[in-house]
Amino acid sequence: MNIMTWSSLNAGVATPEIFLLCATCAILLIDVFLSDAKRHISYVLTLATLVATGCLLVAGYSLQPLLAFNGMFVADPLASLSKLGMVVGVILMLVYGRGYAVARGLFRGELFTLTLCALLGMMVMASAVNFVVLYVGLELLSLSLYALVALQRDSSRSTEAAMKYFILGALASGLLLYGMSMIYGATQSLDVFVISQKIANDEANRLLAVFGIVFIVTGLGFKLGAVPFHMWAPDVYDGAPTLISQLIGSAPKVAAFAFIMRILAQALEGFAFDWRSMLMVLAVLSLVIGNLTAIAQVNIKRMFAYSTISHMGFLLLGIMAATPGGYAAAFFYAMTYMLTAAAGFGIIMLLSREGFEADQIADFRGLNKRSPWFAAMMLIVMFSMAGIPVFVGFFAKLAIIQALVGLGLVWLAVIAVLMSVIGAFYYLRIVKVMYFEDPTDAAPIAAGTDAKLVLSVNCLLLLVLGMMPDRLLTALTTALQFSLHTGL
Amino acid sequence: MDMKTIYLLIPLAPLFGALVAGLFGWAISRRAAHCVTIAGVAVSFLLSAFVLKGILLDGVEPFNGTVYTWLTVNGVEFNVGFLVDSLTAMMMCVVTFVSLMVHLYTIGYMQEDPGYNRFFSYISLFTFSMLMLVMANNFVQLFFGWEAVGLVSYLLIGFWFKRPTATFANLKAFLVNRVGDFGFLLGIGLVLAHFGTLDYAAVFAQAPALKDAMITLFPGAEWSLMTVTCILLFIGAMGKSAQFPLHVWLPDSMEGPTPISALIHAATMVTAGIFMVTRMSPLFELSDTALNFILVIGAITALFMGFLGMIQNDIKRVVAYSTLSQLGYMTVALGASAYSVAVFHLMTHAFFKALLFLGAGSVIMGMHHDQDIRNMGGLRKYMPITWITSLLGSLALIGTPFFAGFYSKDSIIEAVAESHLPGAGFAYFAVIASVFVTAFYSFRMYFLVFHGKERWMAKDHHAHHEADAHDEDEHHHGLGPNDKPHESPWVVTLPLVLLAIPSVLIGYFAIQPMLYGNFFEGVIFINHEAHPTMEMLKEEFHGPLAMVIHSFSTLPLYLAIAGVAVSYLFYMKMPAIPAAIDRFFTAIGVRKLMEEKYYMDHLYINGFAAFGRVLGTLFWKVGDVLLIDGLMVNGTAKVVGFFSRITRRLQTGYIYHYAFAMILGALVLMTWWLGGVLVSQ
Amino acid sequence: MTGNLLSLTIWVPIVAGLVVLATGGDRNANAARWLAVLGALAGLLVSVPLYTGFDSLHGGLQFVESTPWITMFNINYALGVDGLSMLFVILNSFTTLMVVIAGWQVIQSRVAQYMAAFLIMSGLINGAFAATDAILFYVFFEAMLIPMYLIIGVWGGPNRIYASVKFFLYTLLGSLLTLVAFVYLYMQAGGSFVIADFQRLPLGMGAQVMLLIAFFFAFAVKVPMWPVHTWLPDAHVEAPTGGSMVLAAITLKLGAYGFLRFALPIAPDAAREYAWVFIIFSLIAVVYIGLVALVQTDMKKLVAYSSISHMGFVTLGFFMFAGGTQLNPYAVEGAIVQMVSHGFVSAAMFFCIGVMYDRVHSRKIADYGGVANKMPIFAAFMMLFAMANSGLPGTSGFVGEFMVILGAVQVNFWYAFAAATTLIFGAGYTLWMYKRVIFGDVANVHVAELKDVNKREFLVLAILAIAVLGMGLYPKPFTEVMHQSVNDLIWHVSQSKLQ
Amino acid sequence: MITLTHYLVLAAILFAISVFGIFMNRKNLIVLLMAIELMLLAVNMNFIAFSQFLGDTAGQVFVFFILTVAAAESAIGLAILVVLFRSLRSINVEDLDSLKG
Amino acid sequence: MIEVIFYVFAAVLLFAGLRVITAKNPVHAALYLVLSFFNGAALWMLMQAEFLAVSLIVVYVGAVMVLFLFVVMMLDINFEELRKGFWKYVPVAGVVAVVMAVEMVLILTHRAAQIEGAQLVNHPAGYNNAKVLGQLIYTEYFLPFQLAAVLLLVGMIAAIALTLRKRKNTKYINPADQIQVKRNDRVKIVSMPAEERPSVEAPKADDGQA
Repeated sequence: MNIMTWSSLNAGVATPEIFLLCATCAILLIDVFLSDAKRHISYVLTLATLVATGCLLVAGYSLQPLLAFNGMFVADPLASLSKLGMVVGVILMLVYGRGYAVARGLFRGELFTLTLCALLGMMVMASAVNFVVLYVGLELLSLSLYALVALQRDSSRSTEAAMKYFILGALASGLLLYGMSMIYGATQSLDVFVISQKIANDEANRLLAVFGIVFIVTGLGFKLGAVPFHMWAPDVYDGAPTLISQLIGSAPKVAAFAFIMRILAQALEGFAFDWRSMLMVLAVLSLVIGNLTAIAQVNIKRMFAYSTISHMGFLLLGIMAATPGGYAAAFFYAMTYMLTAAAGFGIIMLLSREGFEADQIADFRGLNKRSPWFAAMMLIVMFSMAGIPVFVGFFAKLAIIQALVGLGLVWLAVIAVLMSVIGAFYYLRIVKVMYFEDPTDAAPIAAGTDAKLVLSVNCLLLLVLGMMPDRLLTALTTALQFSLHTGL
Repeated sequence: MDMKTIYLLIPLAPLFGALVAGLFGWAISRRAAHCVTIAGVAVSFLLSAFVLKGILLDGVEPFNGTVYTWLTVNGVEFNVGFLVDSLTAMMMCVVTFVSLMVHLYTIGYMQEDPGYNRFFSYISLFTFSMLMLVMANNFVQLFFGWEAVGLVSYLLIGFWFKRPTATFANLKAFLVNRVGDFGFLLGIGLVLAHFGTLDYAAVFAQAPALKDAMITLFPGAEWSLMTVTCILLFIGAMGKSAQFPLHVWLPDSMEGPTPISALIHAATMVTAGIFMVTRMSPLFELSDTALNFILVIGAITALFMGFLGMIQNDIKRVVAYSTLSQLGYMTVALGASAYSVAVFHLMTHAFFKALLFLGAGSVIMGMHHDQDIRNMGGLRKYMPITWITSLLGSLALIGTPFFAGFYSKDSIIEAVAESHLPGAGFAYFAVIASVFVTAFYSFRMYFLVFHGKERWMAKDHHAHHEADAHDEDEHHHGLGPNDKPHESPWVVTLPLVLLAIPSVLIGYFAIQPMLYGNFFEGVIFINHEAHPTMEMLKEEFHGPLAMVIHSFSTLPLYLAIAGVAVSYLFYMKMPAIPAAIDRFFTAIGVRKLMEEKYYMDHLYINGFAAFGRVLGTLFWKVGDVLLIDGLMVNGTAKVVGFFSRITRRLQTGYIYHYAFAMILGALVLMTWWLGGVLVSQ
Repeated sequence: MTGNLLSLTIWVPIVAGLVVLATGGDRNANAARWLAVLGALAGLLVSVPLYTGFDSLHGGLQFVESTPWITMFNINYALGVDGLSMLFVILNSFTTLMVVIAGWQVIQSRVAQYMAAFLIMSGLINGAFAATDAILFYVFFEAMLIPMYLIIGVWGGPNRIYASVKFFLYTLLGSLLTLVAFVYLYMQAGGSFVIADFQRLPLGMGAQVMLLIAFFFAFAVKVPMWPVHTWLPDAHVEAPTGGSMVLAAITLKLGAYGFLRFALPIAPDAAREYAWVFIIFSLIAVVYIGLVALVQTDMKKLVAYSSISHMGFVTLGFFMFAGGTQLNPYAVEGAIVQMVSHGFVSAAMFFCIGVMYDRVHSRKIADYGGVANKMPIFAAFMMLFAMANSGLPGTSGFVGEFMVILGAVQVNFWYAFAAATTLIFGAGYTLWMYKRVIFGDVANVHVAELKDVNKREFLVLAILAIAVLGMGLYPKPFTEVMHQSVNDLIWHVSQSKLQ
Repeated sequence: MITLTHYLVLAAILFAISVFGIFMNRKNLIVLLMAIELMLLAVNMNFIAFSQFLGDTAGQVFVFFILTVAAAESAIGLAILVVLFRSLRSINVEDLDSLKG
Repeated sequence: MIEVIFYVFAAVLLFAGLRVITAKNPVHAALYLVLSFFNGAALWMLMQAEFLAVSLIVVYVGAVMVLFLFVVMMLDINFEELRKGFWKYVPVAGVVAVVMAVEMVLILTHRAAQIEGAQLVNHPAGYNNAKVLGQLIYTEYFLPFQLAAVLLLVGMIAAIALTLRKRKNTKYINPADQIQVKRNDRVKIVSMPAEERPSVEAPKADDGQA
């Protein structure tokens, strides 16, 4: 047994996380001493923390994977880039949600600290290469989210959503853990690289491993919100305060992607044959059920939930390909979807005001007449989600389709695009409502300038990335190349 | 001025007039409009005459040249170009001359019409189109002219576009012509497909080589290429030249102003088909079947349309049916391979029929736009020039010796008599019978209009006014009981006189060179071995005078005289006889059959057109709306919506259902894959 | 300058559109209009050198540009036009100018958005015609749906929502399958999206048939061919005049162009084997749709159906690339000419209907009658376009039909026979409508109050009339640029790619 | 002789029981939370069994963390339950149905 | 001997587990859960995982279960109400659960699932399970250990944030606010122009109406 020293911990690799944790504690403390009127100090501090974390991530970016904490933590490009994505997602959530939170009494210290803890959990998920750390990171995220969903305590819908989320989440964790235990049994290790090595050396018990994979896929499916493990998603998106819906709907998808990469693509790569077909079933079901059910929605948050489900179907198709191209496609999909979803929820929040949730589709009536700019932004989001060029959603889908066709799974690609057509229907409906109908709500839109500005940047980014996706695609693909199969 | 410029100028001068009068009609005076158009046509006529003179007298070589390349595809050039030979030159002269007369006439006829400038623009445009047609040296340009004259005809029939009958008639004319064009275009297509070019000269040069070519239209049945092509081309001629059964548009086209009836629907445009077949003689000569088809169609038209002329009461309709009948004659001549005879009749007919129409127009003006011959009578006192010229025209029409019509018509009868085609017997009977019929209806009209009682005085005044009430803004009031018709102004009578001259004389002078001289040498091709008609005619011909003398020993002359006599008897002396005959025919249903024009209109309107609309409605309502949209498109949407509601219902809101779904999912995954793993191990 | 001419044709209108959009609300409507005209004019001007600088002896791509765009997938921003596509770029720029002028007064709400939508769409359409990279093509092809969707939906008629959604989904369904096909070809081509590589690719019969089906879905919907045509009448009826003009004049052409650029050269063996299917569909379009058009009571619907029928001629021409044993450029070139001509004629017809609609606010034929009494100039123009629509020689409408029929005779007499019925049906429905609308006595008070065309409308009509007549009287300039490309194409299609 | 399989089977049955509890319980949220605890017990049993039978201590460490997490988790779960009860006055699972469709 | 102990504990464990989910009264359920934990701990002991067995009792029975009981009793719940219709769903749920259990058992007992040489490790004398674990947790598992701490912090924050609430109608004083008060916050001088006295008749009429 090694004696642990500071240097052997190599903790410098995890500087962003460490900084984030310290800052979170600091904010927790500072917030206690602030009156409600000065709550914005915590807010600014939180944003500053996030920005700083982002900067640290950028500064520490290295193509070569760096191990830390006794090989339980890795800072590889996959982790760094997905963390950057998460940080951006959380920043967006806080910026868009400020007014919303203030109006609903959610603008409290707990919001910031729990959000930061959730982020920490996500970051850990992305970097963990040990099942224990993976699990702890996942739970850190989940627990924070459960609490955040319930943060609007007086709302029975929020608490109901939190309860559902909690119970199903706990069930999913249980299933995931059961699966991990089986993998542990099959390989006698909790370390991602060791497991991978053992499988490669044929030292793993295949039956137990596949048995475990079933449960792991179940757990992962839950996190992503893939059918049939998706049923929490609409209710939680719907019931939670919109900014929390945004948090759940955006950044954690990237975390879940990284998480899946660690478990399936890194640890269990040798059993790809087994988990691929499972993911395929989940993906197809998600595409079908998600898109079909979204059509029937009148609540835009629920609609987003179902749309997320269908998007996760696409994401799973990419992962399912189990090729570098497929992974890269899925990574791209996750990152861009995060941006898209954040903007979508952001617009809902910016249109909301005290005592009014703009979460019905009907609330978007005639938006083009009330505010052409917001309408245009929403239009971009919708068409990006529908996968219409030149928005980024198109290239995400293209990459996935390419991965599928590359494997000869043309029929799967055809199913995917057919479902996209159904999907386009409900996205179009939003555009229709905004542009083709007359407003019923004449109230002015009182959104902060900061939020508007960030929203504009966010949405235009969807366009710009759609026109020039090359940089991001290359970066993500390179990241995955350096991160996976390095045989550390 | 070199010849090419002249040839170019001939069609472009009227076009220029048309454009000026049409595009700037709103800005220029009536006088300017008719001056410019008349000047255009006059230039055109003079140049045409010059060209004709050149070919006739100076032996100018036929011109065949390209103006510009319209299109090239697959290395084949489609040109706009002129072929000016004797046939063309003659047609040019006829067209421009009649057109010029009509232009002049129009000044008087249309003077009260608000669309005066527009009218001039149209008729000049027509002249241009017709010239393009006759001057074409290839099929494309021919088709262009073909359709362009159709367009102008459409515009002119519907000139008084407020009248529902006029707009009905012009649509009908266009569509029926389109049916003909349908065949014509396919014929052109076949020509291109098998000859590889659409240039007349090149096609004709290749024709003999393809004499025996066969094409397969139906599996297992080979058809002669020439037969199919020629019949298709002739279908085009049937439309344009109003041959049975595509004749239905011509009587209705009388809805247009009278000058255009004279110009387009009698003298020039309707003869386009005749001209075309003549032009294509190198092709038609190669197919007996096609010629026989033409012969029979022409005979049917000549006889049966003549019958209808006997019962018409509208002065213009009488002339129109006469035109149909005469076109039938020309077609018969074509079928008998007597192309030159057909063209000869075309020419003479152009003069006297234009004359008759313009005379009728003059009468109509005199009658204040009352066209019913039953309301006329005794007009010769009031309109002497009209009377004389109309009499001359009628005499020419029925084939009175020395008159132009005599020579052409008799030649046709002779030619048919000499033809050996299977249909020749029937055709001969038809043309002979038509002589009597023609004489009868021509003089029935003549007597009713110019002789006898002045019937407009006895006309019921009130009924008349009611009937015309819908034409308020027109000036068509007809003549009141106390009004007196008066002679038309000189711009009207001058063309009558000018047209009367060739109607009387041209046959005598032209028959020798046109039929038996070398006027059409190199233009009309006749397979003399197969179709010796012209050879035999030539043998029997000993000069125009001899022809007259010979005619005294043949049936047609007596039939014509009989026709005149019978009509005199019937309508001047014993009106009871026609009334009795009328009753008899009414009783046996023939009258009705003829009034309904053999039910052809019914067949087209209530048959084909109605069927088309029913079919269209069926396709639309059942095919598009119900099946494609309802079942496929909206059906898909409904199915999606249905499943959407189902999947939505799965989301019950109950945790245990959610958990159940998760567990079930896990269970299925487990069963499925572990089953596989277990089996494999 | 000539180096990136095609880029200019794409980006000038788009940038102009964005500038117009920036003028904001309707207070600046006039500024938006003038900017839009300037933008459209600039777009047209930069596209003209495509014709003047075009080397018609050279069948390959010209004005080529290529920049790596998405290196990951080897997607290039690659542009180029050949004889098949060059005319459409110009036609599109031209139509856009017409549309902008046409919408000058008619559109009073959200003017900037309206104008911008058309300008942006114009750029996108140019892009689709000019793209030589499949994905680039697809991007433009698909992105164009967005402005069109908005145009129909925002400025359209009462049933616009149904129509716009139907339009969008119909076309999306088709094009997404093509996307899969593209990706499949990309894989087969060893990682290239260059269309020329696709065309060279040897493929088995099964693959070709599947590809043909995928292309059929995308392009047939867009054309539209029977039985996937039903979106068009709805879209046309509901779209504003400008929308109908662009839709008919350009976007339909894009579908047809897709057949030329993708379906035929990529799957030539399948195309040869199953050409009869497409021919039958096209003939059904000609006959069936012709009859359907006959019984329409709504003018726009009638013209929309007539568009389908005319586009049937286009697809008919495309699939008669081989006449018996020899190649048959007549039909293919005729089809392309028909596309260009239909661009002028249909735009003009829709504009004519728009002119009347703006005054009477009805598209029902029954609500009109005797328009000629009040609008003689308009009636004259409409007569010309109606005649062009029924394929009268001397107008552009004739040239294409004529060539296709000529080509059809070479393939099969009965194809030509069925196709030629359009002479009758086309004249029937167009002129019957014309008769009921324009001729006759003044039918009602609305007609009695009509005013003749104003200067702006006159301008549009006159320009279109000149185009229609010019092309009808002298089509050679239009065809000679395409000879080489068409010959190359049909030669290519005649070669087997089976291995 | 008690083998690894015995423990695994026992854990599996326990796991199935807890799953059964979760989706069969339609009335009482608290029992749901308890069923989840049972499930974790089953998982822990697996880990320990593997750890002890395969001679790798890591499994036990995992169990340690699972216990920790579970504690925090139940704290939050119960907190949510309390909040829910306050607003809903019920912990009946069937009353949690305002979000659906 | 060990077999007997194992089966006894296992049987009780399963029985207790079943009772947890079927007990009528949640208090009973909680107690059955405690029982099952005890049995689980005993079984862990059997596998020589002493530290975890003790932790289970301490952490779960001592803390978590008490929390459960506390909540159960604190909430004023009509348990009888909650019991209705319990058995209605058993058949479906039971079938699924049994199928699941059977499948899992079949798999785990399949020979392919057997890990060769899996023997309960015989530790040398003086082996200290707690120490070994402790060393691992504090050295190798430093990162998850820290994270677990954060996790507990989150639990704490969450629990407080969710359940701690100020009574709405209590008037409590924030000295910081009081000190910082300025005059202008409290008194506002409004200048008002003199208003004309309204006529006397109108209000009377209104009064009469009211």
